[in-house]
Amino acid sequence: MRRKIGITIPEMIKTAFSTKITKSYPFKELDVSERFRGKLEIDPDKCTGCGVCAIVCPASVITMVEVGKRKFRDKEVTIRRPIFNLYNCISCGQCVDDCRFNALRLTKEFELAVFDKNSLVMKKAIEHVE
Amino acid sequence: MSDKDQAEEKLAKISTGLIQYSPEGLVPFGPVHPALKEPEYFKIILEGEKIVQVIPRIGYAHRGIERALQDRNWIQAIYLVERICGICSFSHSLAFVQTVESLTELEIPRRARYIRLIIAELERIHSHLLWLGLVGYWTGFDTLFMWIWRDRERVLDLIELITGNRVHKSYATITGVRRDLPENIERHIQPAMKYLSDRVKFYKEIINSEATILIRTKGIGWVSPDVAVRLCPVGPLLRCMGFKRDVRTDDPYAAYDEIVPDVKTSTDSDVHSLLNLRLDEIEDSIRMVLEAITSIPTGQVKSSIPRAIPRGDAMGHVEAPRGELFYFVRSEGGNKPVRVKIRTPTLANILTATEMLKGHTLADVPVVLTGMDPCFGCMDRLTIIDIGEGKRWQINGEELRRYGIEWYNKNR
Amino acid sequence: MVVSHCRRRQDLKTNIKSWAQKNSLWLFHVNAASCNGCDIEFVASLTPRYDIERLGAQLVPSPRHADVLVVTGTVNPLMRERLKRIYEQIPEPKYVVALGACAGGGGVMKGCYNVSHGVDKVIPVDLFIPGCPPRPEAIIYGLMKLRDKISGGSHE
Amino acid sequence: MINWIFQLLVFPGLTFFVWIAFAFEWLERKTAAKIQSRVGPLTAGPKGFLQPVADYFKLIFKEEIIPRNSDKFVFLFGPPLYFSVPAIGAAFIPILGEKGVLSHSYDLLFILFIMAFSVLMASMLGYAAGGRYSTISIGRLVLQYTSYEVPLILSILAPALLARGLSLSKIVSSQISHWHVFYAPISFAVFLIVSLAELEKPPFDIPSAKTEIVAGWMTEFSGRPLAYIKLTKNLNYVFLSSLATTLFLGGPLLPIDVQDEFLKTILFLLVFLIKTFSVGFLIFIIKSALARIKIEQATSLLWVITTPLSFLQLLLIVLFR
Ligand code: SF4
Ligand code: SF4
Ligand code: SF4
Ligand code: SF4
Ligand code: SF4
Ligand code: SF4
Ligand code: SF4
Ligand code: SF4
Repeated sequence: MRRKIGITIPEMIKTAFSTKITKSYPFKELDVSERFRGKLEIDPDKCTGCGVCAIVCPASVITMVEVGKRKFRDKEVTIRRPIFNLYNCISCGQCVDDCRFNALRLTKEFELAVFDKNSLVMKKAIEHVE
Repeated sequence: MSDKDQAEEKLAKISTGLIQYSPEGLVPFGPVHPALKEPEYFKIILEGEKIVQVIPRIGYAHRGIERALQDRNWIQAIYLVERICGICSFSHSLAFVQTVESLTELEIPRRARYIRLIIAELERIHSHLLWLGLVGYWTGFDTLFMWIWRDRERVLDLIELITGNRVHKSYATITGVRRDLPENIERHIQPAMKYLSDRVKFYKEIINSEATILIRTKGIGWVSPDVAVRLCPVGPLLRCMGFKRDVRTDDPYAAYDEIVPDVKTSTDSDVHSLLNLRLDEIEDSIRMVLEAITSIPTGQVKSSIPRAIPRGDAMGHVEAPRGELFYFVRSEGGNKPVRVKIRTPTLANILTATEMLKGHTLADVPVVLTGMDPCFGCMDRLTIIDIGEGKRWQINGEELRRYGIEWYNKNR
Repeated sequence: MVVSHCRRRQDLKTNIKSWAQKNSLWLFHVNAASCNGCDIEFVASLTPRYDIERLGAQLVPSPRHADVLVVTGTVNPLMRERLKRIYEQIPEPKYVVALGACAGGGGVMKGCYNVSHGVDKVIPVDLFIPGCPPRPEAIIYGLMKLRDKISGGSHE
Repeated sequence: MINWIFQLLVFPGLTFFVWIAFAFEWLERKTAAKIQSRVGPLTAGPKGFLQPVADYFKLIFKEEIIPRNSDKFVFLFGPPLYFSVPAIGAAFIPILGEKGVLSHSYDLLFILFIMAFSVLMASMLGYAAGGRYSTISIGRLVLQYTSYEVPLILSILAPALLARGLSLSKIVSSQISHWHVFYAPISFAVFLIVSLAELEKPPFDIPSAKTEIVAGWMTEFSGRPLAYIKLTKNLNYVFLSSLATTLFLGGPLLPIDVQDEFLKTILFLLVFLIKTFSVGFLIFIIKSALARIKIEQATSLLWVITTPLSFLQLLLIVLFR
């Protein structure tokens, strides 16, 4: 091995004049890849309140809340719907895999920064019922 | 007397109280320090610029994952072990999943085993590149750092294309992988691998001839192989001392029995040989990924996942980028593990690193400490937390017991 | 007359101030018991593909030089005091960004015994960037939001 | 008198140099970004040109935190004093003619004194700030200074010998037809190396190595004092580049004679700026291509290689003139 000094200089010059690598993201839209796992979305029409998603979620994102009561064969049954604390969601997609009614999906949205973390709580499913 | 012997003697004197060290001689390294992206604390005892002793103080990233695993079901646990660490996240989930699978005697589809190999090797490339870039950063060579991280993005792109996230793949599952490879993925993999192998050649040239890098790394962090036998490091750190140990060949998993890695060793056991060793490993990984993607069989990628895992104990290990990652799982037949024990590479390596540092100067600390590529995320699941302010942090069993009794008496 | 003149000068000063602050966010990064995922994505956002230096952001080595404290991870008890101390070392005006699901509310570590479910339980947080880990573009988006906040909120 | 004060404070004195310092930082960051295949500052002003200005103003408006165990007086008033060192030095540099604003017949010695004083100020500031990292950093700074001082003096002596005079104006005027760099190339190289050391840039950024000792002696500073320190570092950069221009590259002088006074001034300024920026650029390229070395390696490099080399150069000059 011969010791040299500054062997990176040719490469530096080459890089300085090569094509731009930096994405112009905040100034232009970005396409994310097809499978990217971003923000979770729920389709309130499809959700039946079965509660499977709340059981499988590894990050305890989902809590089932009572939204009303229903008569079912002379018995009072509570209706529940999920609330998602999305600031905890790790976008793993396990709930999506396990929801048998296809009510959930992961969108490609990634621009989630907020000033108030409670604004990330997704209550779509319970608002829909009311 | 060599520097090392002198250091040993100094140390003996310190521990017997013969020498008192002024606070100036003690340099804190961390827990928040620009060289370490992770919180870790090293008490470094100096004499002038020379290091006499390094005391690692772990626990700044302790989160209690092993305990939490006892409350998670088998599927949730995969996502949790993956998040022990963001650099070799797939190795963690793979090791866990394989350990669980060995309890069940389930058949893992051959295609899934190939896919696991591809992701594991992509992860190795990404991890080694990340580390190499950081070596540039630690030696003040920002240009090198930026170039290498730019090239690393190519690997991350592939990982995102296949798994949907750049860092936490969430891809392995019991009995296989969660999704099949996207169509025509080889069209993305091949050019990226070609580009990377060219770049790796170029970086090798830099590492082996740029004088400022050579004088910073050659002969630095040398430890004798006897020390290695005593302190049992794993992974590249062990291999650079001349021991040919690699879980991928010693106990093949995934598809490593069909695509055999070429385990490289070196005998210099200094930081410079680590650099070369890791670059060689990247080249080998590139070869393996290309081989796997051309010879991948068709078929399913997972079979049906059992709800409960049969009773039993199992151990499993994989070769993470930093060395052997070991899992122990005990199941009592329920839907949750009863105990999971994880032995991670960094924990195994940290003692060797402190040995590597002795006799060097403060300027070598970042290079050496990070030469073994520590990432404390995984090391810090097991620690003793100091009780109260101002107390010594080493507490022995007796103190702990007394503390426990007192605490219970107070809080009853 | 005098009053309005004064106010105009005051306006100029605040304008310069908010312009300068907005365009020069110096970041200090603390890993408070995270899994490194967020940290490497944060470092990646400095690298060529994303390059947050375009927005004038820069990583600084000492908290005394910083404007923005970027916290990743779950903040375990051992880091809690240190985090507070680092927060106090940063000169005003300062902003805190909680990066990642762990820093937002515990993330996947929710329920672990040694974490403090959210940085906001320890120090006041100005911006949450959720995701596990947030991709570098999400971090850039967060910084843009912070910039807007600085330029908008400086007149009160 | 008023003219003189204007020259000293505005053009071509302080204000002018401060703006060049800002421009230098912008250029440095932008080129660094280009080399690393990034974009660099973009949003502050056109192409990010006002980025250093934004940084400066932001620091000015920030709170100053004074560490408990620091020397408050030095901590607050040291930075402006530190700033004044290269600012005064810059006034000796001939820009618009053969004479600088403050020039006199032994100003080269004064320049040497100023460079030593700047290191002294830095170590004083670090010491006043207290803190372990600052202490280590100062140790390194002083050690490094003692090892590059001799090559610095020797390399500056070469153009002085060639010009047979110890004043900058004499050195400049002796270079109308032939630059000293052609007669003393080794000294020029040594001067560049020493500049890297004086500016704490790689491979000699040992006193402020951020991966080892946080921000070196600047660790404890914040707000306005930090703004001054940052600005001073850039001003130092400009000062050293312009000094190299003056000593080795013929300063602002042109080989042709221009009659029109105004045109002459403009041309001088232009020539001077081009040369200074080129030297700055050269320093910058060397810096980006190297990794940081260790302090003992730095001292041995400076003593064992650069000192004999600059001696050799002086010997050659004495023998062949
Ligand atoms: S989202 Fe799906 S799994 Fe969750 S409660 Fe609704 S239907 Fe059940
Ligand atoms: S994506 Fe994962 S973390 Fe998020 S709600 Fe679903 S299961 Fe929970
Ligand atoms: S060391 Fe003990 S407490 Fe800590 S994670 Fe492991 S099992 Fe839990
Ligand atoms: S016997 Fe000892 S080691 Fe085993 S579980 Fe009990 S306390 Fe732990
Ligand atoms: S050694 Fe541990 S912390 Fe490091 S990358 Fe691997 S799992 Fe993560
Ligand atoms: S945890 Fe204790 S018993 Fe277990 S391997 Fe480590 S030192 Fe040995
Ligand atoms: S006392 Fe021992 S067993 Fe208990 S948490 Fe601490 S390390 Fe674990
Ligand atoms: S949010 Fe996810 S990636 Fe970030 S530190 Fe937590 S577990 Fe790791």
